Amino acid sequence: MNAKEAVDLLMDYDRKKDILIVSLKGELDHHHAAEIREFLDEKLKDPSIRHLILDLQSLHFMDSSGIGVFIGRYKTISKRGGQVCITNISPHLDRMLELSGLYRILKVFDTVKHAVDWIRGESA
Amino acid sequence: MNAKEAVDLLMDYDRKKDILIVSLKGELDHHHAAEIREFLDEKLKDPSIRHLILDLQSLHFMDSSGIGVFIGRYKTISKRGGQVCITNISPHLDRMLELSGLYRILKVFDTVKHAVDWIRGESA
Amino acid sequence: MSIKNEMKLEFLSRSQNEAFARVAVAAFAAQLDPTLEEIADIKTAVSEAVTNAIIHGYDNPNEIVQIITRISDNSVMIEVIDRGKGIEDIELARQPLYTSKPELERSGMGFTVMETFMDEVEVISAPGQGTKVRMVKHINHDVQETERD
Amino acid sequence: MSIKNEMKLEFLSRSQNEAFARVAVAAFAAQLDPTLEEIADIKTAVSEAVTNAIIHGYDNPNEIVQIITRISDNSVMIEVIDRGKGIEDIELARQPLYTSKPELERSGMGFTVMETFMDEVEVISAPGQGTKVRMVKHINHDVQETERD
Ligand SMILES: Nc1ncnc2c1ncn2[C@@H]1O[C@H](COP(=O)(O)OP(=O)(O)O)[C@@H](O)[C@H]1O
Ligand SMILES: Nc1ncnc2c1ncn2[C@@H]1O[C@H](COP(=O)(O)OP(=O)(O)O)[C@@H](O)[C@H]1O
Repeated sequence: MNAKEAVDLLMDYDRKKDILIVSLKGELDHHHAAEIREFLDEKLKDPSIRHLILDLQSLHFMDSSGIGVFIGRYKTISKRGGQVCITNISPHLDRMLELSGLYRILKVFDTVKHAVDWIRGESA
Repeated sequence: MNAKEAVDLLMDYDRKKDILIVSLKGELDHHHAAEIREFLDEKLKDPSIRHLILDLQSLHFMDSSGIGVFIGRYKTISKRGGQVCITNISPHLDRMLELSGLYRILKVFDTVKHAVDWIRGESA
Repeated sequence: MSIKNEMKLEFLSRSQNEAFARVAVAAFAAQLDPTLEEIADIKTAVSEAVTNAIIHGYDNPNEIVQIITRISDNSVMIEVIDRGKGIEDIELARQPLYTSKPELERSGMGFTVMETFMDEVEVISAPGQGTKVRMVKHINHDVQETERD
Repeated sequence: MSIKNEMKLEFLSRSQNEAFARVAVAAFAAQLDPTLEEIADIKTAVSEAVTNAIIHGYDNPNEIVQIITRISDNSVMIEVIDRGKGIEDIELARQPLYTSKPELERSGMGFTVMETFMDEVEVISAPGQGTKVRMVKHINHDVQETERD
């Protein structure tokens, strides 16, 4: 890792049938919000994606810009009747998400696997 | 580790007969030079210490203030007919030490053990 | 508050400076020996205030954002200042979920985050003159000693 | 040099600010995506110049040290400025091993370190007026790509 990567945002994704799993690494602030928004919206153009899991295990920093990004994607997904889950939340992020009322619309799980299992159960 | 420790200087020491082994952790700049100087000079008051090994494995930063500290302690030790060795040097530190001409007076070893063995050999 | 140390920072109103600003303030506040949690709180609050100066205060990336940081024995005071648009109705602006830029997907939670993560938040602003957000965080050394490993 | 970004930093002439200064400049220069080695070079040079301002430029801890940093496409320019004593004989001061403060165990290697770790070092100083050290480091992105893992 070099010095810039420490404050950059990196995105990784995986696909499990109709679930898109995106893991965010690094720092999510206003500067990086546009990047992640474009990345997610590009992927979500594919109408066969119904659910979104955001894995935040390696997200070391997030400010309220992240909340805006999550709410925006929630709107897209909920129009398709899908679910948005977030996983692996640090205590600091937990306070931020609690504060924002996001827990009323997003589902939270310890691990990506738990989130996948829950979505499967719901849509079964 | 908290945020301050990352830029602090921590000292650890060990004694093997007439050899004092001091390992430096953190950052050695002008701000910390006084601290390490006092620490070493306090220990070197004990006249039964003849040799000094400075282990720099966990020294993440050093500027030319460190050179002054090393030269000062070299003067004390060489008056006693002892040796000053430094061990576990990073490439960045190596350039700094090379530059300063310190390699003409200090002995350099990969590990503390090699330094101890060499001192034993010399004084045998 | 007897001041122990002080710094002033000025940088251009560009989003890539948000990370720089929070790292710089955190590095300065580190002198108070805060916990990692306290550092995260400070970084987040600074990020909110600096972002606001850049996107709400100014409309171009060539203006100056200023940060003043003062350290006393057990607290850090941070001022984030812009000479931009200013805020018409400060009370409204501080309401949770209020944002004047929903089109940018702003959540309107910036001031709420600052208020939650810092001990004091004061907003001084006038339309056409700019905005100063003054925040204070107490660093509680007693609690720290036991909490830290 | 077309400037891409710029910041200005001011802090009190106290030794505990040496670490803050180098971390802040490194965080700003990080926008150029330097290697860890390049970041270490910059931190070391900044540490030397800031230490000099604090111990040689001033004789008390309540004066102001200023740092200006400018980034262009592939280089960073750093100025470390004090309004202190100034340097009588700049050529002598820059000689390796020359120090006016041997009693503080200074090694006289500060300027030599700056010259070795940076690509350009310019010293502007006048007795009674203060000192400005301007340093430039080129960040070579071509070399980096292959060196980095
Ligand atoms: N520095 C500023 N200059 C001008 N207006 C501001 C500034 N900071 C905040 N505001 C106003 O206050 C509102 C609420 O701010 P905030 O709670 O941070 O939410 P958000 O940034 O998500 O809009 C902003 O939408 C803006 O109208
Ligand atoms: N900012 C400054 N103000 C006044 N004098 C300075 C300044 N920087 C350097 N000098 C002079 O130049 C000399 C050499 O500096 P340097 O090479 O950094 O070595 P050192 O700091 O170890 O003395 C110093 O001893 C001092 O006399």
